[in-house]
Amino acid sequence: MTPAKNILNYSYYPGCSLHASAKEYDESTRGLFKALKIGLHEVPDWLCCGATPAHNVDELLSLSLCAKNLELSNQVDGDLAVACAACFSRLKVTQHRLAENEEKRHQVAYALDAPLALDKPVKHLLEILATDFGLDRLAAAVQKPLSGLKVACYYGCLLTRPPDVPELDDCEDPSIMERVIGATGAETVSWSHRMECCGANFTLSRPGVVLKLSGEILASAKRGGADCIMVACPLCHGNLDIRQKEIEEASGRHYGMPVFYMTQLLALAAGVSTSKLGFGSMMVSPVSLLKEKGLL
Amino acid sequence: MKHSKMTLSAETMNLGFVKKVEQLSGSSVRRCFQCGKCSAGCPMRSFMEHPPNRIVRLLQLGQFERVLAGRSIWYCASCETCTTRCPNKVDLAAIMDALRKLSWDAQGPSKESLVQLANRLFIDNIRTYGRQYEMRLAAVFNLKSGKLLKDFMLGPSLFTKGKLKVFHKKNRNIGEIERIFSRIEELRRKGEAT
Amino acid sequence: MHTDKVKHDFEPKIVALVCTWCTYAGADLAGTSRMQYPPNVRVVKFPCTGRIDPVFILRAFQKGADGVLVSGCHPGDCHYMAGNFHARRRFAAFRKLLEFVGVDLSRLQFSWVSAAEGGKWVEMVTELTERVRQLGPLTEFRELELAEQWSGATLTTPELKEAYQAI
Amino acid sequence: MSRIGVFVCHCGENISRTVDVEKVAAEAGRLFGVAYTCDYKYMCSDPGQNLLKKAVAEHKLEGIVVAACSPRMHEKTFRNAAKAAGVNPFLCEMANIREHCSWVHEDRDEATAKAIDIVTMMVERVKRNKKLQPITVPVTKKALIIGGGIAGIQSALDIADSGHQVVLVEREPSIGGHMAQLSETFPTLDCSQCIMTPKMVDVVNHPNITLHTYAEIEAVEGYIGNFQVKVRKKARSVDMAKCTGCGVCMAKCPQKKIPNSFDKNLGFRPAIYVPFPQAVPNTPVIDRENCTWFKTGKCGVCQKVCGPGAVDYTQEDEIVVEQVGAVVVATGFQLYDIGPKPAGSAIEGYGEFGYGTIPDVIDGLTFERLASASGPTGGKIVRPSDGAEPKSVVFVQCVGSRAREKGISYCSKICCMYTAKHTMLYKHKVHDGQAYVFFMDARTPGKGYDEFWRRSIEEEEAVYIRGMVSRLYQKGDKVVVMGSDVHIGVQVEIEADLVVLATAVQPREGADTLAQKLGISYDKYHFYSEAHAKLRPVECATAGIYLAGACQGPKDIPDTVSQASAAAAKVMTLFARNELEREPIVAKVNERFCVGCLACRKVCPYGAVEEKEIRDRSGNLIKVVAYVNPGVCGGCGTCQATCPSKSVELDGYTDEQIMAMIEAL
Ligand SMILES: Cc1cc2nc3c(=O)[nH]c(=O)nc-3n(C[C@H](O)[C@H](O)[C@H](O)COP(=O)(O)OP(=O)(O)OC[C@H]3O[C@@H](n4cnc5c(N)ncnc54)[C@H](O)[C@@H]3O)c2cc1C
Ligand SMILES: Cc1cc2nc3c(=O)[nH]c(=O)nc-3n(C[C@H](O)[C@H](O)[C@H](O)COP(=O)(O)OP(=O)(O)OC[C@H]3O[C@@H](n4cnc5c(N)ncnc54)[C@H](O)[C@@H]3O)c2cc1C
Ligand code: SF4
Ligand code: SF4
Ligand code: SF4
Ligand code: SF4
Ligand code: SF4
Ligand code: SF4
Ligand code: SF4
Ligand code: SF4
Repeated sequence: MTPAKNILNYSYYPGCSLHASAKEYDESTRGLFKALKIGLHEVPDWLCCGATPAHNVDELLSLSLCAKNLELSNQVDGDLAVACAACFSRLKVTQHRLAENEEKRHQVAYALDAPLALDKPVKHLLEILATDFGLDRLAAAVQKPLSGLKVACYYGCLLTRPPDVPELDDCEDPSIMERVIGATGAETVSWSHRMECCGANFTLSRPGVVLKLSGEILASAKRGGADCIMVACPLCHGNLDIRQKEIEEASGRHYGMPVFYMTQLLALAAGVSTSKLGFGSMMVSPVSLLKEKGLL
Repeated sequence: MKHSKMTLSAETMNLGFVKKVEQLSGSSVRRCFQCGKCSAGCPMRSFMEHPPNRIVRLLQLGQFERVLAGRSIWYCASCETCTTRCPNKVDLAAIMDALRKLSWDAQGPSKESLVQLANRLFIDNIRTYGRQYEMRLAAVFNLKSGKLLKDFMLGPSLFTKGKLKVFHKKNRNIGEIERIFSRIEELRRKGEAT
Repeated sequence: MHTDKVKHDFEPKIVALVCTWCTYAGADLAGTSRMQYPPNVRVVKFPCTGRIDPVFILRAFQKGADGVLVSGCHPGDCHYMAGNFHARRRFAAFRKLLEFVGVDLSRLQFSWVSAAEGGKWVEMVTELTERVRQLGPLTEFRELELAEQWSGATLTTPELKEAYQAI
Repeated sequence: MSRIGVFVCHCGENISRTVDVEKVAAEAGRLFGVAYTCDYKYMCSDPGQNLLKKAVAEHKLEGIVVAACSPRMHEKTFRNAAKAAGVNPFLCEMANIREHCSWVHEDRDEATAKAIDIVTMMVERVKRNKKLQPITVPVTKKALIIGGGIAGIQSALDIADSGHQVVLVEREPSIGGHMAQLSETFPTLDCSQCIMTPKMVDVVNHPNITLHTYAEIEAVEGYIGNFQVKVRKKARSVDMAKCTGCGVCMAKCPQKKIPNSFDKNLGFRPAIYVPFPQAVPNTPVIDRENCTWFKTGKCGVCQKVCGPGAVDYTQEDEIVVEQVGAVVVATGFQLYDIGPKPAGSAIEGYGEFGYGTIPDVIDGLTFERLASASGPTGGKIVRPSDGAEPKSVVFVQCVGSRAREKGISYCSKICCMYTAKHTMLYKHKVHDGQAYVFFMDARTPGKGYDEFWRRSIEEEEAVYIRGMVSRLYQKGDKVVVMGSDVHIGVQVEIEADLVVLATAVQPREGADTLAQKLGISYDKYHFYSEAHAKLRPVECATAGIYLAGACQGPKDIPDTVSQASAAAAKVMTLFARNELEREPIVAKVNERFCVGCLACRKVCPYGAVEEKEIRDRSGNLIKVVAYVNPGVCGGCGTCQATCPSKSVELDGYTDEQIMAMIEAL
């Protein structure tokens, strides 16, 4: 029997966080894609995309870093898969801005000292799963349906904005996360703060901001009747999971709301061994919830 | 300053500055008709002394000192809500970027030093390591901002969860990073970029 | 709207004096919308409430009506611009006189029903019918001769005299 | 009348489901005077109507009651059928047993009883109905247009083109109105003169138009189709028949320094003048107040130089009487003169703006004259004070308008747009100038209007500041503007070279007196009132009089022209007939009883009641009574309910008819 061939192949840009605070996102992504027979090949020696701080004060730097990464990604075949919503946004914005602004194109080319190679399609994991792979196939791959689990899908601000840049879904009323996780049989709740900002940018400098904004998000998810929150961005995760205890202390309200990366839940459903899903790394432990739902 | 009288004339309206902002952001400020939708949805509105619409309004009148004086631009989270919903396609998030850049360059008179510090460290990190190392970023930030105890409680638990790496691999593109930085600086020295 | 079919001891007679442009059309609308209301009302159509002489109201009470409804266009909507305005002034004076001759004013209802207010027409008629049903038949007035009451000779106060002049 | 037929309709099952139609017919048959009854499935169908006609013939019916749907549905149908059968249509009535009965009740017995009552009431009514004949009035197919602005011109041309005669009366020496004063016009910025002057020339050349300029309405009598109008043609002092328009007189007149009001006093004219070079007619008038001849009896230069001998100092006002069938009022507007409060005015002044004292504070129309290529500066924008080119111009919107407590609560509608236009015209002429606009709202609800306004900001770089200006004062050669930006919440101060006030649009001086002559109504500002704000926006309540343009309310040119053409269409509809036929539901006065108190005249909303003198054969006045002009009466019946002696009756709704219905209960 010949070894099963991958159905799809992608180059992979994990982004800084996935190698550190979001390592469970990275691990579960790899686990999931393997289970789904989707090839994922990390771009060697990729660089930081510059995230918010770079474009905040130096757009040219931000564009150059992203353009460099796009260039580097050409070393590996396949569209560029991106897990982090912020990296995804920066890479897409770069393609967009440079396509429409000749002056900036020249400046970036100068900074890189190379002709620009920006054409590789950049895709968020959600897009790959929902469109390239397909929801039917995803549903078919489910071994452990997540039925009974009430999930609040949190998009955050960057996944779908600004309007014609990411082109992932309707920018004000997206449903791609719900559709993807819905394929596992999970129940998605409807709630008000799906796209409100968590304050990511201020994690370091102004935690007070984060406590306020992320607190409102947790409260909204609770109101919506969710058991847990699902995110597709390490920055969101950082604020909602890592700071959840602080938020609870500051607000005097208890949430105990596990915050999953979408790939953690999908991999769980696809039967990937729970030891590879990094549940232990989460600050708010999901263990009792998953046990209660018969998923552990 | 905020409440002092504003005298308008060709001299007091720094429209050159506004042109620069428009150029950097790729967005018109004149298109704004002050509907306030940007401010209505801005998550950071309550932290800002000038709500986003007022920033645009001040720009329309060429009042850049008033814009840069406040800490508002540093409290923008770059969430793009304003840009997404503006009926006139005023790209406020990009305008905020442009303003921060101009304020940054001018060693701006901003009151918001902590955000600036975090940004600076972040960018320094990239320049030195090519990637972001959160542990180091946090540590240095705390050191420099004098907030030694800040996140003290969080640090150890993150650490035990394996979320903060102390050691990191050397990036083979590190030399290229440095060259990108210096070529950008060179462009600016030559006045070919802002 | 289904009213329970209770048989009442007393079925009042209601006369509605309405203008053709607004209220008559509003009552038509109630019909085309198949709304339901008590069958006690008999409609007399006028070009305009401006044409409605208070004497008609007296005559109706005298000839067996237990309640009278007068209704036309809303202020400002009069097909003839100001007819309903004059009518309003006239009726304001008339109410005083009516009270003087001993008619319970709750038997007389003035209102505005536009051509679009089928629902309001139904409400008006239903309410008035119900109210008059509670009050019972109007008997006292019926025996009196119109002329007697209406000579103006018996009016005592200057206020009433003035009202009499005004209508 | 004693031979009445009652026809009860089933309306398929719509009526017969709840009403026992056979019983209704049977009960009706018992009524005194009913000679025939029947019931039928669909009365309005052809067989139904034929049945009615046959019954009339067979049973010699004299009155008809159709118990069916609402009269609003089929009264016309059955009255026509009655007419065809030889019965006067007004002797046919409908008893509404569908909308008012079968559809609103469920209980069959109750509904049937009610239906019988309704039929009884109508039978009693029909017995007392009179044969009425439609009223006819002749129509004089000639229209009078008052006011020769774009509104009057458009109406005149439309009516004249349809082949009818038009008399156009204009107060000024030339037609053209405000549009002739404008430079370029929003929203397309085409030159006003270029589109206006050809139309003015068309008017003077049109074979169907009689033009009276320098003329006013003296008196109007009559009613729709039949007005007599007295027009006072003021003495021009120039014989229009002889004058060739050569202009020599104007060139030679020694009086050269009379402020030209057409140019908002920015320029000068002689005592013998045409208001502007493209004037129509191109015949000068002598301004007698300023002419040396008329002041001192000396001079006479113009008469001497006039080749054809057209100048005539002895000319006198002339009264012309015109017979017309319809009137279009198009007297337009004027701008509010925004100085200090005029004595006795209901409107507060605006002393804080210094208009009239600070020379560089002007109004919008003055700016139009400055910007106009044919204006006093040849289109160069300069300050009135020193002729310098203004580098900063502040425009202030809503001056006078929308200030309820100062006296005007309405929005003038055009100033947002013309201010935007002014900023553009200014920028086109003074490239390095800066325009500022203080505004409260931008009201631009027309096709392409908002885009036009945005262009003034986004492309012509006008700085719009939301907020009202508090005060203007002179400081050196600048005008200081004290305003505020309410978006930012700061006071704003600008030292301007020129300030332009967008002042309120008001009706013309004397609009009220003209209205009184015409017998039309007007609002508290003296704008003329339309008969219905939505459905009859170009008609006056007074039949035969129509409205066009800004005299009815502030309007821009597109709106004015639409309304003018609509008014013309109304006139042509009227002129399409030789006689007017109308429902004979009108009031009639019984002259024997009428005491002549004229209470009816006070309440009549149509002004239909007139005084009439009754004289004996030798001409001695016996008494004065009321007379209702059937051409004007709208048929509301208010007079009848008001008349203390019950001497006026509305045909079709007589006391007798109504009492009969009430008594049938
Ligand atoms: C500053 C300014 C700029 C404007 N710019 C624009 C623009 O760019 N685009 C646009 O669409 N609109 C513009 N308008 C509006 C435009 O002027 C009006 O819509 C238009 O002139 C109205 O025409 P009218 O015929 O109703 O009134 P008018 O132009 O006022 O004409 C009325 C005529 O009736 C005559 N008259 C008055 N009383 C009598 C009487 N008793 N007897 C006989 N004759 C009488 C007057 O002498 C006058 O000739 C502007 C207005 C202003 C003030
Ligand atoms: C919410 C709302 C509130 C409003 N309130 C007011 C108000 O308070 N006062 C006011 O003055 N105005 C009001 N308006 C505006 C008012 O409705 C319009 O001015 C008016 O209805 C326009 O009439 P119309 O005949 O031009 O168009 P419509 O009313 O749209 O009539 C057009 C007709 O043409 C028919 N039609 C379309 N295409 C074809 C075709 N190809 N062939 C044959 N027939 C066709 C349509 O079926 C329709 O019957 C309001 C409008 C809205 C939406
Ligand atoms: S949403 Fe856009 S138009 Fe509205 S105030 Fe903000 S920037 Fe201006
Ligand atoms: S991008 Fe900045 S200004 Fe805009 S909504 Fe977000 S936080 Fe507010
Ligand atoms: S006449 Fe009226 S009630 Fe009779 S069938 Fe016709 S629509 Fe119906
Ligand atoms: S009045 Fe005489 S001089 Fe004057 S324009 Fe007419 S023809 Fe010429
Ligand atoms: S008579 Fe009068 S109008 Fe004629 S030239 Fe002399 S001043 Fe002028
Ligand atoms: S049109 Fe504009 S400027 Fe004129 S009154 Fe109305 S709102 Fe004010
Ligand atoms: S109210 Fe009657 S009495 Fe008086 S004038 Fe009119 S018709 Fe004659
Ligand atoms: S019926 Fe009405 S319109 Fe006719 S005269 Fe009497 S009050 Fe005037």
